[in-house]
Amino acid sequence: CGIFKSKTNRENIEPPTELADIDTGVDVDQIWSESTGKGERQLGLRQAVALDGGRVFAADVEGDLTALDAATGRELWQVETGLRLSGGPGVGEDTLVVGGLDGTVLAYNPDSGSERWRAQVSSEVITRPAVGRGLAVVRVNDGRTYAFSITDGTRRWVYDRGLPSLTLRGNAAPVIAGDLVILGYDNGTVSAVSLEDGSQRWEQTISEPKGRNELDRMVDVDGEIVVSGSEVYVASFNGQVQALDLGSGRPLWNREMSVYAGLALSGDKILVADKNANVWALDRRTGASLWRQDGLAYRWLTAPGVTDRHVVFGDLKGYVHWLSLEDGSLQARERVGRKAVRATPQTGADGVVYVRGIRGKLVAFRAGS
Amino acid sequence: CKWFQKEDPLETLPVDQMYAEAKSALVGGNLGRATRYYQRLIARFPYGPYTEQAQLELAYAQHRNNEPEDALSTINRFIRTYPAHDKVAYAFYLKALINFERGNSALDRLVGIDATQRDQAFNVQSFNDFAEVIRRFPDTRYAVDARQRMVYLRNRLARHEINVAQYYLRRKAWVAALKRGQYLIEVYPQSRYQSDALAVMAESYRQLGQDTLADDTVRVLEANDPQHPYLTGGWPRQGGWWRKLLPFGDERRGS
Amino acid sequence: AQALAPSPIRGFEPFTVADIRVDGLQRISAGTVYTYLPIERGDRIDRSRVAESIRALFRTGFFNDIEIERQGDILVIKVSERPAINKITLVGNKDIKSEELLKGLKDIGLAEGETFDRLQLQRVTQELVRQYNNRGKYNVSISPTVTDLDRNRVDLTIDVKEGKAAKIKHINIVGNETFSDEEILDGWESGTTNWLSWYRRDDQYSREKLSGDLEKLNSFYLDRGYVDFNIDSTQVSIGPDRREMYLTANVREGEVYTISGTRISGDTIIPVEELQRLVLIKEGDTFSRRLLELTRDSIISVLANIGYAFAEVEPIPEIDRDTRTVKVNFYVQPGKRVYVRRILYKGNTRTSDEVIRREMRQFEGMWYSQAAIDRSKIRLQRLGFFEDISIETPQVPGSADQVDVVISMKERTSGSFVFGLGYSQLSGVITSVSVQQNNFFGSGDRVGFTVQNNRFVKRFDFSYLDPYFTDDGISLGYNVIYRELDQGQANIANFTTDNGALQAVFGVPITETDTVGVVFGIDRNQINVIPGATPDPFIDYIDALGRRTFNAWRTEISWARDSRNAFFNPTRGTYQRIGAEITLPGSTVEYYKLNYQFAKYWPISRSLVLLSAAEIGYGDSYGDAITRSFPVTAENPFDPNGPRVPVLDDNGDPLLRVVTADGLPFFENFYAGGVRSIRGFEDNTLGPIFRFPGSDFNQPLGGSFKTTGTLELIFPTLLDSDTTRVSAFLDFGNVFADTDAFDVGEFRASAGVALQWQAPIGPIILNLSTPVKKQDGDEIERLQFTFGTQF
Amino acid sequence: CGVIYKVDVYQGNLLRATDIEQLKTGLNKRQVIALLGTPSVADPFHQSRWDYLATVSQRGSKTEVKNLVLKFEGEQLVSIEGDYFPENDVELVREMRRYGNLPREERNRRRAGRS
Repeated sequence: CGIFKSKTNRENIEPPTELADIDTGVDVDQIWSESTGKGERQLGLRQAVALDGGRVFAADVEGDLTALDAATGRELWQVETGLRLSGGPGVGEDTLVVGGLDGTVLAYNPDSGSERWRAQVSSEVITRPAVGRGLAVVRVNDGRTYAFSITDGTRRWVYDRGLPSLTLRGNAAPVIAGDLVILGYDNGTVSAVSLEDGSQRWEQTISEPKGRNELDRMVDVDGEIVVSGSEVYVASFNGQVQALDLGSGRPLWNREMSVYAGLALSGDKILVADKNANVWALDRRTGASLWRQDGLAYRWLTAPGVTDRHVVFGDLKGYVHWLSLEDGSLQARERVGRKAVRATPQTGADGVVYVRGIRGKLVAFRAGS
Repeated sequence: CKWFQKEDPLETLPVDQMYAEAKSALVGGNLGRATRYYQRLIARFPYGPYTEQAQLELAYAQHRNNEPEDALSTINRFIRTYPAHDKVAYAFYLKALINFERGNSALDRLVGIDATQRDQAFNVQSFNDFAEVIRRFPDTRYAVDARQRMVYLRNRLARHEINVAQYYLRRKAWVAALKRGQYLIEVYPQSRYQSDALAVMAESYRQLGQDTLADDTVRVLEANDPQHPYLTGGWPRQGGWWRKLLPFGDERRGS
Repeated sequence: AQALAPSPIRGFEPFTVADIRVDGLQRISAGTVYTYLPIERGDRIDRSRVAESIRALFRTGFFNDIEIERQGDILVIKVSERPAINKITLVGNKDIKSEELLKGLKDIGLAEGETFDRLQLQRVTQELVRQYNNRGKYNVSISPTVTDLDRNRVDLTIDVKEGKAAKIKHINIVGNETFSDEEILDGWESGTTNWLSWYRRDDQYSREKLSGDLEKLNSFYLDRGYVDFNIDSTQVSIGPDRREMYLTANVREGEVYTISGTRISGDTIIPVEELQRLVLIKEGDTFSRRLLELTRDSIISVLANIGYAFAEVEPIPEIDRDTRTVKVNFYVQPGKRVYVRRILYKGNTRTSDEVIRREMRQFEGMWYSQAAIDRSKIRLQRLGFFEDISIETPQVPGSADQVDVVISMKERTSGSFVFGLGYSQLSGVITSVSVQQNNFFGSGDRVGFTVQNNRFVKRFDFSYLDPYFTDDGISLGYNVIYRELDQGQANIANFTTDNGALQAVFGVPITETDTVGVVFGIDRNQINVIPGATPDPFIDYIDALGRRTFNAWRTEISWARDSRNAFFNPTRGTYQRIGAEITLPGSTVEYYKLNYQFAKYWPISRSLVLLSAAEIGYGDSYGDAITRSFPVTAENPFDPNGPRVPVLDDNGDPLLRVVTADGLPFFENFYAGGVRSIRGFEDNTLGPIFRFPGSDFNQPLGGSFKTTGTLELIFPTLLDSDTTRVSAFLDFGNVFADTDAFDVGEFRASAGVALQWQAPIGPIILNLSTPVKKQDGDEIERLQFTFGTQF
Repeated sequence: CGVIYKVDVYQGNLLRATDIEQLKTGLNKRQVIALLGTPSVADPFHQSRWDYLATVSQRGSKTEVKNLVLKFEGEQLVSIEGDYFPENDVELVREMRRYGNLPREERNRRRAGRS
């Protein structure tokens, strides 16, 4: 009777949930849409755009670095670097920093697009550099983190951590808070490093590897890290969501959950999508769950983007979903392209959300009230 | 989809009928059918008197059906599961017999192939298995037969050494021939080819011009086997050149 | 007495066992338990002896649970047997075949009829997951289900959901300034998905492939002078859905170094100058690890060829960072001179020991010679009796300078056996018995006999050859041939030949690779020509000679040099043969035929070999030409059925038809075209054609001068079996009436692909080709095949 | 006739002059083995005699034999007689080049035997 068996799921992974249509939702209008180069393609970079001073900056692996006006999408300037840009860009203190697959780090003047300096690191840069207090902090795929002066690119310090033999694709973007830099690592730990000299202030293990083979033992902290006030919010794969005290790294609360894309904070809610793409809202003080939305299960969601009233996710088929911040109900759905959205949706002024597909198409949306 | 599978007797017969079916197939020479029935009997009825007997007879059926590997694995499982079985002596004996057959198949003898010219691995294995039979069950009829077969095997292995020694004699590789002779004397004492080995050594020493060693070896040969043809100059016996022109010409006769 | 309640063994003092009773036995007999139980009647036992017994009984693997109690002086052993496995079914496994899985389970002890142990099942599941992970299938899920049956039996079903293999999406080399990623990744086994991935599966990640590739990365740089090259770190990461793999290698190239000089030190056995010639790198060259290793290997080979089997040569680089130069010192440690004690063969269940030993160049009692052993391996491979041959040289226990040589081989059917039905382009349906054995019952003799008759061939052949009539390899054999052949059916002109031949064959080796062959034979050949069907030149030839039967006694002297390294699929070496066949004076027609064959195998890479081959044949008569003349007669118009009337030429003399018989007799002509000559053209149809006026039926005449050649690209590793060969070829050439008619413009050529398979029943050849250079009227044949021995 | 190709047959020990110089009576058996290696002929019926024997027959020529006979009393070497082939390794290398070597990877596990 074998032949009558339905075609077994050859992929042997859960198929993405079918999308039900939304009846009582909110309408979303697409303000503008531009194609910014070829995008990140299938290199697992989660390469988001950067917003700064009314401008949107986008880089792609073909080497184009483009600045657009946030409101209209008009191109302000474009530089063809000829380098495969894969990390960022990150903008801050009037400096734009972007890293490439060939280990080159480039700094530009965000207004004119003129190159300021260029430096070399030991491996590919696949996450957004952070800029603060005159330094550009660049996390590199081989576990090292470099700090360069934003004026002339001289190297100030290097912080190095060992990596397990098999890791989850992706690195956590460094987050600068005061005089500290918060770094998430592939061995399931978070460390706080002095921005000044790179010395380690504290290190906290988020989850221990367990299981028999390399795959089950992956506990990467690769997703977005949020720092607000004196709390640091972190999530790890095959591990948990945890709140830590910024000063000492002491854990405040934790919730058992496996997360790969990271979390976001809006008001008193921590928003996170777990490995099976169930969306959770947790109370930022206690970690208790406020609501849960599993209508998008197994759609391999991005890290959440938040506006004052909505939480925004991209998924594997290029759809963008708006969920209500209050109760997590599905409010709206748009589509950026046929291919996946992997970069975290970025929120600009007045609630405009900028979503970029892996083929490089960038769309600005504003959801109605 | 159970409905279109006809009632398969292999799956439904009670144990005694299964055994009777298998036994009659074995006796009747239908070895494939016997093997199938024995296997399903063992699987369906994992314990009971029939099962132990079935496992023994399965090994025998597989052996007769020219499936030496399966027969060996069945007999080994029998020995491991029923070490204290009253017929375990026969099991060890059958194990040695299986390898014995592989080393000296009837077809070779029929066509006159000199099996000692071929790979001796099975003979060595069979020799050790028979030694095990004698060690474990010294006073059974199997040990008596085992002893005789071991003598036969020792001669076969010795004959292999002599064949190679004579080849090296012909190729004038005297040290090689001499060493093969020494090996035979040390490893296969009292074999029928012991005096041939001495003859090889004497001839090699002679050719190497080491007369003292040659004479001493001849003296040992005279003591052991005075009528050996080497002493009267008629050894090694070269077949006529014309015999090499016939398809089976150059296979040396005799076991 | 009232049965005492069994008290648990734990808290009691030692006692002497009067009797032992075992409860709960089903399949296992009490006798078996006693055999494994370390306690007998009359033993004094305490708690430790009991614990030891429980462990011993568990080790048998028969029992799930064992309890030992005491009833008075009787030791009671309570056991519950593990169930036996009734049936094992595997569902959903595709990548790993069921037999392989069942065999793996059997090795672990899980087989039908065996005892079933749940712990083993867990171990098996993990092992299967590990095996699938190694094949890059990270999404595999293995779910075993155990269903209990009566009589303490279980059925075991293992449901495998393999999922798809993880695909490599990204390989990034960081830090390579001088060479681009493409140049470096060229030779790698792993690669990102490309159009060939469906076949090469190079985008499927596996740890072994990656470590092999990283080694290639290392040699890529070290072979180009980058002494300081270093792979700082490599990262392997996987997507959250376990279906994409990302590989990154971070390298530091360092600078290019050149050689500042070389030195050979240590105990070199032979004068240093002799070894100096082998050094491939000299002052000024860029450093190259490959050349360093080749130098080391050739020095080791020279020493290993004269007894130093364990010679070691260590290339010690002295690096000068400032001048960026390297001075290499080859430090030689010869070790002891080693001797071969015994040479043993494994796996020759059919081939006799002597047939193998006579090919050996290494003797027992002789110093170890790597060259002799390598040469012996090639000679064994050229016999065509064995599929693969591996040689090991284990050290003799207890002796520092003696080794044995153990050669294990896997025999193959060498020859062919076609019985009854056979089909060939040439001879249509063949009803025949044909046996051709190159290793007749393992004796190494070549025996062949053919009894056959069909539409156009009546044939009886017997051939026998003993390649080692003498121990030095002088071969002796004989052939008995009787054939009635209708050439017309073989696409050759219309005439039939009946011939019988008796030949004696000798072969004398004159060097390691050269052999001189002598064939001496007598034969009788009767030619029947059919006027009006047989081409005129043939009829004229027969008329000129005035006879149809040709008796001859002939001899052929040949010299052949063969350095190919295997019988079926050689990948290296050349083969040349020049033969001169001559019918001796006194034969009906005195002629000679020269034949030169040449084939050279160029090993281009592990998976590509180029074969260039050519064949030249030329024949001519050496006796004087015979001419005869016949008066031309015609029908008497007045008396049609009366005697014919001579025809007169214009000056009144009787018209004469003069015919001469000269040159190579037509029935000995060379032909070209066909499966074994120029593929793509019908058998024997190339060369001069005769056509009766008014008919369009071509009759090939063949010729006395034949020149054919071929260029063939062979892919030995495409189908990884030693008995098949796939190749792409370009055949060219033609047959000419004689040397003056030779004209390259007349050459025909065709290109195509060919498959040769050495099947148990004999060689099967299939080729598909299209003519490249042809002329209209050629008989084209795109698809050609033969199986069974070629006639 | 001489044209027929006959394979070279070498047998027995190849000794080196430097080793022979260090050979002197009084050495024990272990020292002799360390110096000259295992004797090619150690006749079972002559326990106290070792023959470092060597034979050479090139291309079917008549076999030339040389034998260095060592005699022992108990463990002690007492007599050294006979001679040995002088070193001709260079010539042997040329002889062996005729057979040629297989490239390393084609040779499979040649060195598997090294302990």
